[in-house]
Amino acid sequence: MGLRNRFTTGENERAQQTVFGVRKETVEGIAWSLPYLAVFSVFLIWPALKGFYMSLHNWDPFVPSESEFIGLENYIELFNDPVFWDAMKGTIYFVALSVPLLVLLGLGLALGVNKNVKGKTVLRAIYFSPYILTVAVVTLIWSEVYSEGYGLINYYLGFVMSDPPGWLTSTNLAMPALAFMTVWWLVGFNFVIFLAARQGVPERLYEAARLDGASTWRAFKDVTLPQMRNSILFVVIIQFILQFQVFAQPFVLTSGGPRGSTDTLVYYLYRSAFSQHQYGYGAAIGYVLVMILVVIALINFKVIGTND
Amino acid sequence: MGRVSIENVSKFYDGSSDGEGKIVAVDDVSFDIKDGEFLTIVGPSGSGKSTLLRMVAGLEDISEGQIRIGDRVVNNIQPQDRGVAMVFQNYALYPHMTVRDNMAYGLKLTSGLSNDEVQKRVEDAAEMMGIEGQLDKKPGSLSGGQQQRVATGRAIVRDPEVFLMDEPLSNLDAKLRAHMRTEIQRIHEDLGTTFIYVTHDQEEAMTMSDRVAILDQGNVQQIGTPDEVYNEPKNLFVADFVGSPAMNPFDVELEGTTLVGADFQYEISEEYAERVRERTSDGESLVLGIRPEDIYIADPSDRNAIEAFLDVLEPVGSDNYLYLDMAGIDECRVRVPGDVKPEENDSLTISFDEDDIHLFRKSDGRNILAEKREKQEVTA
Amino acid sequence: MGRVSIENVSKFYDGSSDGEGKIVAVDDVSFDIKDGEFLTIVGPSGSGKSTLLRMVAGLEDISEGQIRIGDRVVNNIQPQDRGVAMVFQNYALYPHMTVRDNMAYGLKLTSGLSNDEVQKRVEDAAEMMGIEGQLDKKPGSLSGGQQQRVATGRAIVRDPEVFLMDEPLSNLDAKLRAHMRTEIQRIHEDLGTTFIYVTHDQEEAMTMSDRVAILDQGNVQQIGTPDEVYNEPKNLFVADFVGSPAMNPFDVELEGTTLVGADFQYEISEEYAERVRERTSDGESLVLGIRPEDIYIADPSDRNAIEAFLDVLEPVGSDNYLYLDMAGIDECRVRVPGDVKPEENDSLTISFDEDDIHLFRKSDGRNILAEKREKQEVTA
Amino acid sequence: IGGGSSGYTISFWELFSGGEGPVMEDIVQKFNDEQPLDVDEEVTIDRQRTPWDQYYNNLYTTLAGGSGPDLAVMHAAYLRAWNKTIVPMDNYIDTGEIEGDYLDNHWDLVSVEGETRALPMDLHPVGMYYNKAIFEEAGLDPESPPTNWEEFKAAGDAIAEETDKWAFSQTPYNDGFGTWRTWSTFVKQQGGELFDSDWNPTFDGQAGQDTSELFWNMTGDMEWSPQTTEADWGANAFENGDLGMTMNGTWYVATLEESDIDWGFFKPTIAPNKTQDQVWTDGHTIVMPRSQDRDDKKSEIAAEVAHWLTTENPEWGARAGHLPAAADIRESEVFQNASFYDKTLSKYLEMAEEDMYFYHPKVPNGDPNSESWYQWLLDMWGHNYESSQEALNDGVSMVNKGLEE
Amino acid sequence: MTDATTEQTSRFDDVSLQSLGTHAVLYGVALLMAIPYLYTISRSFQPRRYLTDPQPYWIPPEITFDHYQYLLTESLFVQWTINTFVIAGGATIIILVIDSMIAFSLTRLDWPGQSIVMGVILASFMVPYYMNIVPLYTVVSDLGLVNSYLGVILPAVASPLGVFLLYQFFRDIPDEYEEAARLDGFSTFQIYYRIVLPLARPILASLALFMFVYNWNAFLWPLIVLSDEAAYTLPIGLVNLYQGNITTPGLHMAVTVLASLPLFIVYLFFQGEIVRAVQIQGTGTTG
Ligand SMILES: Nc1ncnc2c1ncn2[C@@H]1O[C@H](COP(=O)(O)OP(=O)(O)OP(=O)(O)O)[C@@H](O)[C@H]1O
Ligand SMILES: Nc1ncnc2c1ncn2[C@@H]1O[C@H](COP(=O)(O)OP(=O)(O)OP(=O)(O)O)[C@@H](O)[C@H]1O
Ligand SMILES: [Mg+2]
Ligand SMILES: [Mg+2]
Repeated sequence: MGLRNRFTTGENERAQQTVFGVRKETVEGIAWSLPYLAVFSVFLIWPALKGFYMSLHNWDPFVPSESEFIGLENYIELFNDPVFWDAMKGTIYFVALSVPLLVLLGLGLALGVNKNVKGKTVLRAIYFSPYILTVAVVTLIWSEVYSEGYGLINYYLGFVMSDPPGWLTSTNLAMPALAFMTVWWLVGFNFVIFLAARQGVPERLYEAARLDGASTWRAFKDVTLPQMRNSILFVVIIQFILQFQVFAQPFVLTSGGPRGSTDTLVYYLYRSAFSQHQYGYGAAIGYVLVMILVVIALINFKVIGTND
Repeated sequence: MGRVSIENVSKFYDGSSDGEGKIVAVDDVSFDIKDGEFLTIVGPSGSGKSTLLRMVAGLEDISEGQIRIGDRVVNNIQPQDRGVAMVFQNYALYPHMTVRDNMAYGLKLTSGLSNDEVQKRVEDAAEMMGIEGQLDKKPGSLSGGQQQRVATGRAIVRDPEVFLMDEPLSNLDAKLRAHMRTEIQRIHEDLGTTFIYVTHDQEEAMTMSDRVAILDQGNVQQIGTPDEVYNEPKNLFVADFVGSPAMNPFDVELEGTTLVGADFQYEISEEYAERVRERTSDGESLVLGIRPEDIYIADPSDRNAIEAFLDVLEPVGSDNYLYLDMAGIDECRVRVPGDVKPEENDSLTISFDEDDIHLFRKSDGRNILAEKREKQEVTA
Repeated sequence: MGRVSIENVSKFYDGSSDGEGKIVAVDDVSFDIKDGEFLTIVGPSGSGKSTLLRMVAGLEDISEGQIRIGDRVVNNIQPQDRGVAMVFQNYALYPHMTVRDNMAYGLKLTSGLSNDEVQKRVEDAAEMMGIEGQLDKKPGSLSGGQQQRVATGRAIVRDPEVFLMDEPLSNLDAKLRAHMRTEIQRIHEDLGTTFIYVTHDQEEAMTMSDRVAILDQGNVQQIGTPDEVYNEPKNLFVADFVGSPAMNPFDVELEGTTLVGADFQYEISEEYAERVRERTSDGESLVLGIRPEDIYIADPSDRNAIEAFLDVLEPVGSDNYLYLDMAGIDECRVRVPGDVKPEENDSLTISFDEDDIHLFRKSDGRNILAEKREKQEVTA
Repeated sequence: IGGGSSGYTISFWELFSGGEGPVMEDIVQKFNDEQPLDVDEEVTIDRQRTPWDQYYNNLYTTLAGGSGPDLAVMHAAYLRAWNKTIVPMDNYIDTGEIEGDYLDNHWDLVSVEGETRALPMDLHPVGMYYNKAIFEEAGLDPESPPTNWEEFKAAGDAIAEETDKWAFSQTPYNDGFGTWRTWSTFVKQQGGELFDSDWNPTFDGQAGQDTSELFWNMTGDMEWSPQTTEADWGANAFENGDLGMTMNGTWYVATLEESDIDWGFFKPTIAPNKTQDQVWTDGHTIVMPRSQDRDDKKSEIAAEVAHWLTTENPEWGARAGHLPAAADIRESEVFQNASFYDKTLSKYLEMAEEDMYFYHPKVPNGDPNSESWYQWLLDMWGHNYESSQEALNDGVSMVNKGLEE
Repeated sequence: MTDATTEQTSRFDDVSLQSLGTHAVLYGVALLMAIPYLYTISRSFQPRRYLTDPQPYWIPPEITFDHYQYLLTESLFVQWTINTFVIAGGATIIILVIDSMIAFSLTRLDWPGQSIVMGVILASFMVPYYMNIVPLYTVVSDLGLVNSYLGVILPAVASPLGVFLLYQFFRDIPDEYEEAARLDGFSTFQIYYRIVLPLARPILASLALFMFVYNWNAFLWPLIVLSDEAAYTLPIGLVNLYQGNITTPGLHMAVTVLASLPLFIVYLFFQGEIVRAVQIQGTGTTG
């Protein structure tokens, strides 16, 4: 332990011991970070970088070192690939159906429950409960609800219309059906966030607004919304990110069908890499996905997060 | 017209989960606030101050009784139509609006004023509060004192008949609080409007108000000018609550013309004793109250000299506070000028004047002599 | 040995993001704390009080200079080995441990004491602090005052040579604060250990301490007994900081034997004038300081009577504070007894005694006469 | 990883579920108990099952990672495309000596480009299953099922018109690949070709167009089946007695044996304008995946194990319903005593003997069982296209894309 | 006066009508949301012949436990449950340990480069999980972790969410606790173990439950990494039962109920903690 010059200057630190001339706290700090950093680098950062590398190659899974470097060819091929564009369209359609509903329904329920209703805890428990189900269970349950011949919906629809539609087998209805199921599954997540955010708005602001003569609507517009802005921003961004990566619902329920109407980007990525063994191509789809999400996040920040 | 009448007003809350029935937050309170008066409602935490104020504001329903502002019964009138403006303890500024928008918001919504007129009034109020330079900032970037000014300015803009303020200064530090105190008084003087001001700080109440209403457990204990409540506290609660350090209370009984306490005896005049006897039964337990500043260091030979032992001396520059132990159980706080400095752990002799004595009935805490005076007034 | 020497100690922080270079939090400070002394470090926010204390504790590196505790230089000694114990503003009680564990934990870890001995010491300290009944509760279930006691108890248990306290009372309400003040004084008396106590409240500093060190911007402005700093403030900062309401400052110049201010003239004695002249150059700008309680209401015919106009009267029960406007620009605070009650918005005449005057050099704020006395002391 | 004095553990991946899974489980158990190989060391088979939806994905990725098993079940159709993942059996076993243990057509199945890439286990062709009760209800003779298109058409129409049941489902699973089995059978019977010699899809020729038109009509004007793409629609309907006929593989018996319906079977050589008797089949084989860590000795033992698995287990036919590859199994009692021998096995055997089977194409690239190759057929069945021709065009481009890889 | 009274009654009516409407909507939505559950549970007890009847039976005309019995005895359900438990539990424990360690290091210790590390961790939030699966698979495969518990657990552990939540919480723990502890002679480990962890218990509990639920439910990654049916987790196994060649709706419903049961029990007891973990994310992250 080296004797330190006792007239050191300019640091913000505590009285310190040293190990081989390095501050003990530095050694400790790094040591304590290491376990996570190791896992983090190997299983998150490294793959992220490697993915980009792979996307520039005609990846040979058997002898990766001999993969042919093809530059941006995977990306070029991607942009000329009709299946990719169908998957992209499907994804965007799914996001457009599910995200607004997820956000608005979550917000509506939260504002409703925040009111003086009886049985708040019961309501919260029910709204949130589907969120803890695995997607596999969700799809199993809903396949019984949606089934064309034996489904719950069509049985009752049968009383009012002669030929109820196949919810999962019609090219027009399949994606909305998946989106609706997803809203059922995930709306609780948004709901509890919005509820917490709403409860975090100080009641006194509403009292001030009442004294200022604000109507319920004005109070909502001028107090509630701005106060919940950060949470809304969070929820919108997170839902964009999550729903853009929709996979299991079409994978389990529709295999992307009928006629590709429920194909999505991640499902296509999965098929490209793990069923058609085009790893480089799959990695390229992944990178395109990141780009899209970054752009969406930026747009959201611009639109919702106008200041600070 | 900024006259406010509170007539037999009560407020009940549903007892919480334990189902213990109603909580009585305000209990059959009646008093009037004159036009232009600065009335302070003061009392310990939970005494119902905020509830009472919020009923005036219309933020809380009135369970019983009625409240008039000017000549209107306002029980069923919406808050924004009552002609009141309120300043909250934590200001309740809209954090996402600029100071200007905060101040203009209410006017824009409820008055038919043109935008220019609104801006004019906002700027006038801002100037009055000295926050012209802050108008385009967000509240979050202002200091506590500036926020307080904005909150007050927001109330001024609305040009109300009655200002309501609920502990508007309690988030500020001591120096700033003292400063804002005079500022608010100045505004009251300038505007000449009725102010109802809630605080738990008796010093604030005493220094700022025309009259003080002292609340405890939902009941008005006393209402009067600062002088009255200080010098003629109606009961032990008021006596203890007002003044700092608090009045010294000693348990005594009147025997002949002597007040006999645990550790001392105090001779009173025959007239005084007579007045006390008139209002009490024989041998009734009394409480003698004497303020720290009314006690002086006396000659041991004085008639009513009391032996005491100096435990701690606290200098506060201009004054010294003495903490005395009397012979047995009683303790006693004394305030003496800064140049009087007895030795700690020494004995000394103290006394006080008959005129400064306050005498309370032990059973109900009522001030015997104030009561009497009141009686006389009534008969007169 | 609980003597603490602070020798040319400085503390620099890296300037934050703006890269403005170093922040000097403590600037070449030197003083000694005697064994068993109660020394208070007082000053406005950001003056470096906490930093200085934390350097003594070892929680902060010493950038320059050295600190001794007893005879050891502690610069490179670990906090737990310095023989100090600290009480924090928010108590820093471990919320998940019982009071007992909170108090015992440090001892168990660092001392070789047996479990029984540790328990014994904990119980002794608890008894001393009157929290025997709370030992098995969690801090969260205690009142603020009790938590404060536990924090102090935890320090006592460690039996340190020096107690360090950083604003230990500032989270308590006024009444409790006053009470705990006397409590801490009692403990100091009982233990006889050195206490270094940090506060921003000059009243606390004045009432509790043997000596007070007044800090501003990392520099010691004055160090002395409460009496000294109150009666002989070394400079305008100290004069303004100590005492409440603060001293009244008036810009004056000495002309002959007259102190000429903007709104008044004050005749002083020849000797006094002589002393002033010795220490100042001709026509130098001076500041006359006079404490509110040293001003009295005088007869208009008095020699040094000053005309003033009563703006606001603030009664605080025992006293009245008068806010006066003088003829022109000067304002003036006066404290008079509670029974002196001039009418607001009336004229009156005030005066003060020559002996009560403090006189400062305008340019550097130094007290001219105190300086002189100091000089004399040194030569003596 | 095996070797050493303690013996060998041969890891073996398979994909069998439903009726087949337990049979394979028992066979492996038997091997481990009986130690039938003529070697000194103890040999243990370590069986790992992956459901078949995931099987080829996982097998491929694992093989690519270099950590594959010693033996794996593989459909014969993969033996060309996945060449680089496997070691030919010739390397470790004298194929000339064992060739005679297998039936000729099975041996053909595993011989690709001059190598014996696997040992054959079985063939699992498709046939037609029907519900006798519905036949009766429709006024048909349940004991004399259709033998040609006219009879088949008449039976289907009768069911569609006379009963409130559905007539026919192209595959009970209502998936693309299942539809392909039936569809390609029909195409071949009409003289169509599926691929040319360069592996370009040619199934959109006249036969392909006609068959597509027929399938289009079955869910259209003929009203033999609803226009649904709902998974397992046919399986549910057949089991519930709502469906008259469906086409499926040998393995279907295991499921049907457990259900309550009275079912029958007939040869699917009933396409219209039939020019030849052709029935789709593929076969399970056992391959030896490439591995860096496996020594020759172990590889030889693994080959022995594969040989044993494919030749010594008549249960594979008797219980799982397949046509075993081993030459003598067909004569074995176990096989002939299978409860459904008369119903299905004997007829499947006849078709084998008459050489009616054509193999699922062993494409040179891609995953020939992948759903994405055949999705268009299902969408055609469900009328998710404007016309059958549109679907067929789409099909050619999808298969082309799948072949690209 | 009369004016006032009418005003009062009308306002009263307004309020109660509105409140009635709110109640109706909220409970209506709740009922709609619960219907799939109720239907599923009911069907899991129905014999096959009612299940294939197009008419739904809400109350089973006849109750059978066959489906459950089959699952528990004839399928790998129990094995899958154990796998899931090991994976979700293992991931959760490792996450708690190493995330709290690094969060502690980043907030309570002072070392050069820590802000860069935190910056990288924050930035990694922008990496969509699924984007990484292809390269991640090759990494896991190179490490020989395919088809192993660790192959599922370690990538889950790499998620920055826990670090982020704990970082925020630890940062807000007053310095004084730590300083008091240093004066008491605590070592760094003791400060972490004796002070910071106990203080963070509520959030650790929330994080643990959230991570447990999250990893219990993970779908795509286990699907890719686990190839052995016997190594499957419940979500993957479930889908396989479904996609197997036998269609047995009763089984599906029963497996749905059984697979969700453990989580529902956890949910029933720790709803608050799980919800809080979500709420911290939503009101803390962007705030
Ligand atoms: N919404 C409520 N529901 C139930 N009880 C309430 C409610 N609001 C206040 N109370 C109760 O009414 C009493 C008076 O409360 P109030 O807030 O008026 O006191 P206060 O004098 O303003 O106290 P403080 O000085 O702490 O602000 C208290 O006992 C309080 O518990
Ligand atoms: N860690 C730090 N980094 C940079 N500057 C600091 C740090 N700690 C304190 N300072 C600066 O040092 C100066 C002295 O701070 P210190 O906390 O000692 O003041 P204080 O007198 O205790 O104030 P208060 O009464 O508000 O507690 C201030 O200007 C402060 O901004
Ligand atoms: Mg209040
Ligand atoms: Mg400080």
